[in-house]
Amino acid sequence: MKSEEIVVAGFGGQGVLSFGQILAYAAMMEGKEVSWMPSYGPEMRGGTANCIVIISPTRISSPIVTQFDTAVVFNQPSLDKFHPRIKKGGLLLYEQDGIINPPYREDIDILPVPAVREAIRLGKKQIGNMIMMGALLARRPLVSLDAVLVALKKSLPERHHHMIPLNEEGLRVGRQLAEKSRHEPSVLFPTES
Amino acid sequence: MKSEEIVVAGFGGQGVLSFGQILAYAAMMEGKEVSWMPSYGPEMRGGTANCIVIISPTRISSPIVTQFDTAVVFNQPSLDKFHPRIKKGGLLLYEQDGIINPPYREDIDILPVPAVREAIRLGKKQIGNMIMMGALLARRPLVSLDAVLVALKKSLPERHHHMIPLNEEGLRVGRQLAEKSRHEPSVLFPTES
Amino acid sequence: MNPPIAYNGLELVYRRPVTLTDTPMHYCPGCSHGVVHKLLMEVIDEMGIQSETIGVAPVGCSVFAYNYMNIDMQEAAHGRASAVATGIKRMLPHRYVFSYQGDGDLAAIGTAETIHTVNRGENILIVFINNAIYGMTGGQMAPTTLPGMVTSTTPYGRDVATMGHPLKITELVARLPGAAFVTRQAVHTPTAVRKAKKAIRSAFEYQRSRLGTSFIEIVSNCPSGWKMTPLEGNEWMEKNMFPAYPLGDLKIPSATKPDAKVKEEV
Amino acid sequence: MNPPIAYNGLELVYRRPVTLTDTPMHYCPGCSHGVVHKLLMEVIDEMGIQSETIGVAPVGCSVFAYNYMNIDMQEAAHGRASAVATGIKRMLPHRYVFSYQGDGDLAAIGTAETIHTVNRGENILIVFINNAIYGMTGGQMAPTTLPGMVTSTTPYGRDVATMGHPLKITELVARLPGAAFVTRQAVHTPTAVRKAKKAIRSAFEYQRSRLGTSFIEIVSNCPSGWKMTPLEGNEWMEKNMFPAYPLGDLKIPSATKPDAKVKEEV
Amino acid sequence: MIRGTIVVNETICKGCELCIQACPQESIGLSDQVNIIGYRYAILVQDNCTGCVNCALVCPEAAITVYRQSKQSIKQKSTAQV
Amino acid sequence: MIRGTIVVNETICKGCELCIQACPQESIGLSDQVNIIGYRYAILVQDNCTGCVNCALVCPEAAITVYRQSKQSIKQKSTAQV
Amino acid sequence: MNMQQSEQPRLMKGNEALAEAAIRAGLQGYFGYPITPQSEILEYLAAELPKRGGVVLQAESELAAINMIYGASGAGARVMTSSSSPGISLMQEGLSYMASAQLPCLVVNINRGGPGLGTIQPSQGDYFQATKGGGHGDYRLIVLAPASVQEMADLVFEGFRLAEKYRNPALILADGALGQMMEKVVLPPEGTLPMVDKPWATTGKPEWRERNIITSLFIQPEKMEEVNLQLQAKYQQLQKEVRHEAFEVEDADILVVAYGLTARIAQKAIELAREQGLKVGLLRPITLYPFPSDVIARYTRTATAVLVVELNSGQMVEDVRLAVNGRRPVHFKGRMGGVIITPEEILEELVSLAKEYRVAEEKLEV
Amino acid sequence: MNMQQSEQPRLMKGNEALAEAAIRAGLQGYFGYPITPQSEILEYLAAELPKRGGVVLQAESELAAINMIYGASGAGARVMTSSSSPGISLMQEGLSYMASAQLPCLVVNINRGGPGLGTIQPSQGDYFQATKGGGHGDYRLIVLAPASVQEMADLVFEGFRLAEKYRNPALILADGALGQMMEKVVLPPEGTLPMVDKPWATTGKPEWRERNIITSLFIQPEKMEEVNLQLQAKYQQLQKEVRHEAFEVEDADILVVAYGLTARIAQKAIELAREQGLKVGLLRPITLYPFPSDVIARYTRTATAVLVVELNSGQMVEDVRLAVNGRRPVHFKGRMGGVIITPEEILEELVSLAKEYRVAEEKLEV
Ligand SMILES: Cc1ncc(C[n+]2csc(CCOP(=O)(O)OP(=O)(O)O)c2C)c(N)n1
Ligand SMILES: Cc1ncc(C[n+]2csc(CCOP(=O)(O)OP(=O)(O)O)c2C)c(N)n1
Ligand code: SF4
Ligand code: SF4
Ligand code: SF4
Ligand code: SF4
Repeated sequence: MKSEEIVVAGFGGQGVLSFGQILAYAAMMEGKEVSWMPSYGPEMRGGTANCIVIISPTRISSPIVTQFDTAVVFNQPSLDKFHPRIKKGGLLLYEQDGIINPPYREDIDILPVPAVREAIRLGKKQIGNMIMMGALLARRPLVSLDAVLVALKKSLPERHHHMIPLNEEGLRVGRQLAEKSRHEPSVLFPTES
Repeated sequence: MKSEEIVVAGFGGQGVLSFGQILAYAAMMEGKEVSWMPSYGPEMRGGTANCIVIISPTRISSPIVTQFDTAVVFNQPSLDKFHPRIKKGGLLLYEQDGIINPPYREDIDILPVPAVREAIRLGKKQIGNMIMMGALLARRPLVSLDAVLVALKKSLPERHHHMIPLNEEGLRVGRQLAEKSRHEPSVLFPTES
Repeated sequence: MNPPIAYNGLELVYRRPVTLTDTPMHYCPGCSHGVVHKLLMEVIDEMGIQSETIGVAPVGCSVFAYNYMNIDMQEAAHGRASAVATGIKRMLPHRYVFSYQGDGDLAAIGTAETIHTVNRGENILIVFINNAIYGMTGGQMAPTTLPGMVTSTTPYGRDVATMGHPLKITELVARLPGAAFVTRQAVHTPTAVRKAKKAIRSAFEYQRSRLGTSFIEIVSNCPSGWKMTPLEGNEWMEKNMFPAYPLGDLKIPSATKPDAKVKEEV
Repeated sequence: MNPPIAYNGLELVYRRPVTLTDTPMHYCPGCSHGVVHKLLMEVIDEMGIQSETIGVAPVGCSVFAYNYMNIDMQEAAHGRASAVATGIKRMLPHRYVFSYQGDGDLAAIGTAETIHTVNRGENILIVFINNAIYGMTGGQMAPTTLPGMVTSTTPYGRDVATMGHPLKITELVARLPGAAFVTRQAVHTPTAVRKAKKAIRSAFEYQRSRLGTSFIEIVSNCPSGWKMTPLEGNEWMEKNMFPAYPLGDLKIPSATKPDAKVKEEV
Repeated sequence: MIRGTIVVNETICKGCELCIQACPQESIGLSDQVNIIGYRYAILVQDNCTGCVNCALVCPEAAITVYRQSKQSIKQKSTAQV
Repeated sequence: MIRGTIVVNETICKGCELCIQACPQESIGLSDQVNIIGYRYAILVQDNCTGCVNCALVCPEAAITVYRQSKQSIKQKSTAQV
Repeated sequence: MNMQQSEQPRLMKGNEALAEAAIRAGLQGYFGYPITPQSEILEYLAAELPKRGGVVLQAESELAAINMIYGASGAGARVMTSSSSPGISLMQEGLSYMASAQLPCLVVNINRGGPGLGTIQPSQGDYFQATKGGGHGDYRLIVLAPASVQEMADLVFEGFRLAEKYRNPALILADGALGQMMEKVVLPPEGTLPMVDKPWATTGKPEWRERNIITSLFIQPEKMEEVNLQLQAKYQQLQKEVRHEAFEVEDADILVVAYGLTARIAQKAIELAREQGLKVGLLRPITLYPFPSDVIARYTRTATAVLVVELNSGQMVEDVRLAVNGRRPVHFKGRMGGVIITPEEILEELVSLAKEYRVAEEKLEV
Repeated sequence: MNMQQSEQPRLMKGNEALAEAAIRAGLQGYFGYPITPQSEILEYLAAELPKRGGVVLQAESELAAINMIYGASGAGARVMTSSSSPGISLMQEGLSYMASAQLPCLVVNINRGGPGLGTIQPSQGDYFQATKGGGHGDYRLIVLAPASVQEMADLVFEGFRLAEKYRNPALILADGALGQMMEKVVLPPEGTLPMVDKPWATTGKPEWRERNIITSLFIQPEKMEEVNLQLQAKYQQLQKEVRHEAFEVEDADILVVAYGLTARIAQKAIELAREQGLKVGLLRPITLYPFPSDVIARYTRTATAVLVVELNSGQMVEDVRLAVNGRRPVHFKGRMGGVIITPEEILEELVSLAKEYRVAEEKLEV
């Protein structure tokens, strides 16, 4: 597996940073080299937040890159900002809700995900991110679902552990959404690497 | 004339700094290169004050030297401190009043001056320093008396100018004291250089 | 961009002050900074002193104030805004000068500059935004943080035994002879906003009359730092901040020479 | 060197404190610094706490205090003595810690450290020597310099309009919750000296009882800076300093747990 | 009743709801849509605005412009009613 | 009258005269000689010192040691006088 | 020891790893003031250190913090403070005082882009300030430059060890990215850094010893010069503590010298260059002071040219030039103001240098 | 002009000559805090400047002073502050801000012996701080080094000129002796340094122009890098302002490089050496930044060896080595902590170097 450079971006409250952390932690547990680099500082004031996650079989040189294999975005400004920075042949996942001008590039794999809508349907807005995660892993089997769940446990405070099953459900839903999307389905089962 | 390196030292209030300034100013007016370097800082707190005056026909390299051609001292601590730092064949003038252990060196020209006593006799304690100056110039004709008087005028605030004649008197007395001192008399009239 | 002065038969009664630039502000939703910026620019509009006023921005969330205020401005080092303002005022005594500072900036690292600027009675206005927290750096304890209040550097709440009590710098400042006008205001309700604006207006007029330092504390919210919604924040502020920092004038000029020329509100 | 305890039939009633070293002090004749040094060491002698006390010297004429006080001492950067004392006390909470500072050190460059140290209620003693001038550097204006007073940086007298009024930092400090004991004393007469010593003694006892910060201002003379004889200086001090800096307690501990073990005066 | 209205600059509104609370007429609410910077924004939800300016005063973004019936038109109306 | 006396460490005395002013008995004066550090120093000029300690208290150099008649010796004396 | 084995790798921010490592290294007192991008250090310690027997105090300023450190260190404690560029500038007087009074402490500078308020993005612009002494007078700090979250933790131990061994402030200089990024880290075990005794500390003077005095005032020039000679001798001693990492240097035609994150990026570039058949190697100073001059001199005997890469306008390059002393051309490539250089940029530079010096030409023709 | 002729030579302290010169150079605002050995500057200005239309304010600290200077300079005024080593350390953050915001001002450092509180005696220990940037980030100060009371006055004009021309803080670095000593000085006439207009100054925004903003905050790295590139370009420009003085360098076998008072002492040593037949010359940098590297490189083509003399542990010697770049051996002789080196010490060094490099041997046999 080659190294994967991912950006996760959205508004402050949307949990993009922990999305990236869960991904990185899961990968670390599977023996990969990982780095997680958040955007920080006053641009966060009422602005967007993002983090760069790099997953690699070998030592990572710089945690900060400007071109990405994969972008997971949760709002319009982030879409506009990172859409052009995706490498040719790369992957773009985005939350459909609140996107006015959708992406246009032909040379990348684009997957809109109605995560918020689905989450509300499932009755817990919070699991939207896991739906997104499920969709991502369907397209890019970077880590196993099990690893993600362990990571999730780690990141959730005890009192929220009862929500793990619901999140598991979210991951599954996400995967399904990815599968029935117009693009050719990719590997369905998590890599064992 | 070779360059002359002089130290003037005494207690804070004894006017040693202005003694040095008058000397330097007078020399400057006679076209010499001069430098005046005071001791400064907290060692002045309740301690001794001194200044180094260098008079030279050529540019002066360092205003700070550790060996002196001439030392003019006004108290015991200064005598003890600078007595050993006088160059062989150099000159030591000191105020007699308050000196418990007089200097002993054989290889320098030593001239005790009862300036305070004489000043009190003349009725103005303040002119003690000019008596000292007169004695100094008798031994070392560094500058003319006229130059000293001009310098004095410069340094004295207007309201004290009436004291100039008295100081002139002091200079003369000092010169006399120097002359009738046990040592072989040196040049009596000021140099015109 | 000027709004139409009439809108289907109705006339314009309130508009965004012209001296406030069109740049959208970067503050969090509901943050008091925006309101205070607005009031300052309204007063400058009304007094017509845009060309005579120089502002000093602090280091804090309002570090970008100069992006929003369409006047000459300087951005000062953290805590030194009042020293910078002093430097400006001493060189341009006929200009209106104000500094705009947060509680960390003014009451922690800048304590010495604050005290001495006011003690010298520098003829400037100091606007002090007290939100009881370090907003910009992510919600650390401020000198004005309330006892027991949880911040990122007081995870177990501010312990007055080891971290001291909230510092009421405004009360200290009010005791300094150089202080001409010292008041504590808020901007969480229309009434409060009206009062706060009046205070700012007076401060500029006192400066014109060379009365000394005006010091206006605005007890503010920091929804992000407090981890509350703006409405929750305002409520919490009334319940907890106001008792500790009671609103009102702490010092008003003995002899004020108020200025005749006062424009009508638009 | 210990004096004989009896001297032709008379017995020893006063001696130089043993914790004061034999090194002659460098202060100018009649300077208050010497008296205050002496009192501090007397109290340490009487309480028998030489081995438990750590002092902090400032930058100022008393920078050499550690040459005269035979206790562990640290010499702090100009204005930072109270921060240094804080560092020591936080690491050694069972030690007695005091800082000794001049008006320039404590009330000018060190203002922020002074205010915040007291506001935190650091359990230390701050001795504040107010001689209304910068002695060590040769008599420049201090924050406490009186209006109209001539110094080397106010050749035409302190002009309050441009240089501000004397800063009464002790009054400010007294308002801080962290302050346990705040008093203003002098050492120009035997009675004053006795009072001042009592204040110092109490401060150390309050520190033992962990009551918070004790702050003792000593209104002092600076014959050299003032260009007066010591006697003239004391007279001038009574006439001019005391009205501006009235002697007496500004704040005394509400609940003091006084310590039983109090030694007899020698 | 005095007629008034507000115009909200919805591109800069951050949906803080301070105006909603400040409005004595309960004329203001939030949109369902989010704007370009991701916030639901203030909109008039009732046509009973009196142009009291309260909302505009508390708005941190200075996003609200307020219009009101002119004084004389009010007078006219009232006289008319007589 | 209670008998006392003082011993002045004349090598460190700076002749500030504070003790002279502090002495209620006017027992102290300055020497004509200056000491090694250049100051005229305090000396007893009358034999009427009561050992009241005032001079020592105000001395900035802590140069003064004070001695006084012991309490009982005072008692003895007074009784003797009866 | 077995703690070590029991220790699982964690995913941690550099700032947090450093803070946790400090606790495990026996930190007794921390005094600091918030500033991005290093506030996590204060925040982490505020939550953890008190529980584990240490003292944390949020100071009113960096100025107060460094002087509290002065007092606490003088009292014999193992102490630390941390800040970022502007805050470190405010500590310069205090650091000069501590170096002069010979007080050990650990200072952390999570370097952001300057000058002025600048940007909060990563930078190496404070190299001069750290290594030449930003404060007044002749003194040096011991300067350590981590290149990974793992080293952020490890070098804390080294920092305390050196600071206390030489009675001199030590400084960890790391760019903002190293503070903010998360990486795998295996934390060093607790209790591996024994407390050293400090007979000089002001802990209260017992009968049996002279009083201890912590001071930097030596009014007599002769005495002050003595102190300075002591310091200089100490800095000589320090030379033996030089640490560096070498990567593919043996056969290198071009030697790259870089530290911190930049070194990692350079290493990536070197891997790419090697793929193109260029003989390039990396020398990474871990101690910036003492500086590995001899090592660099040694390796440059074989190399044709040297390339120094920094996130500044060229600061360490001066020390490299001094080490190379004209024997080889020394080139510089840098980015400033918080911009991170990419492996590609460095590769480009390497390729053109290879051309310029005609090394491995044939390969380049391909 | 006739003022010049009318001007009599005076006997003045360096500090006072500098202060009077500043007034004649059009000083509008001075903000400072007392410290030995430079308090006379504040004292002189407090007495004179207000009479002559300027503002003097004794700040509560050096920290306040440098930030008042920031504001005053940003308001378009010609401003100055002065201090000595510890006080200058407290100004480092402010200086970094001013360099970044491109604000002109003149800062005077009457250098005393450090580190720490140190001694108040003369020193050159702050060379690194002055020339490499004691503050954070990539910036430089314009640094001028007077060697006489006359130059203390003259370089004030040069300092203001350069500071305003390049919108950068300028610093006069002089040891304590130059500040305290009295020498003959002919003061430069008033009004020879015209006011430059400062369209960037915050004087109040008129209708007809955009608002002016003085800031050093550029949160976007790309923007911050731009600013840095501007600064670097400016520093390149500065190279053409290099000033130095050469003494008997043409035929010199040994080139002595020294600045300030040390250069005068070295000159004396050189005179003595020449009497002994040694071919020795002196290169005195007057601008320490920009540093006369080219000049030194040029003269060292002919010389056999170089001797750098400083009142510190060896700071400028690094810049000399960088200039010489290994072509010639560079030796160092220094004293520290306020001790003044003597001509004899330098002479001794010169003689032994002459022996070592077998220059002018026959003469030495005599
Ligand atoms: C010298 C220095 N220290 C610390 C910082 C980091 N810093 C930036 S803003 C700030 C405090 C902000 O709090 P406050 O002043 O209350 O303003 P707010 O953000 O709450 O409006 C701090 C500590 C800095 N930029 N410079
Ligand atoms: C940072 C710094 N600034 C200035 C000085 C110079 N300085 C030494 S003592 C002093 C003030 C002394 O006055 P004060 O604190 O009142 O003590 P006093 O000498 O009167 O007892 C100053 C300004 C210094 N040493 N360090
Ligand atoms: S962090 Fe607080 S102070 Fe800063 S913008 Fe947000 S709400 Fe306002
Ligand atoms: S200068 Fe003043 S404070 Fe300093 S020792 Fe002399 S009298 Fe005391
Ligand atoms: S107050 Fe302003 S920002 Fe807040 S919701 Fe209303 S219009 Fe929007
Ligand atoms: S008080 Fe002390 S120092 Fe002063 S004269 Fe008397 S004995 Fe001497």
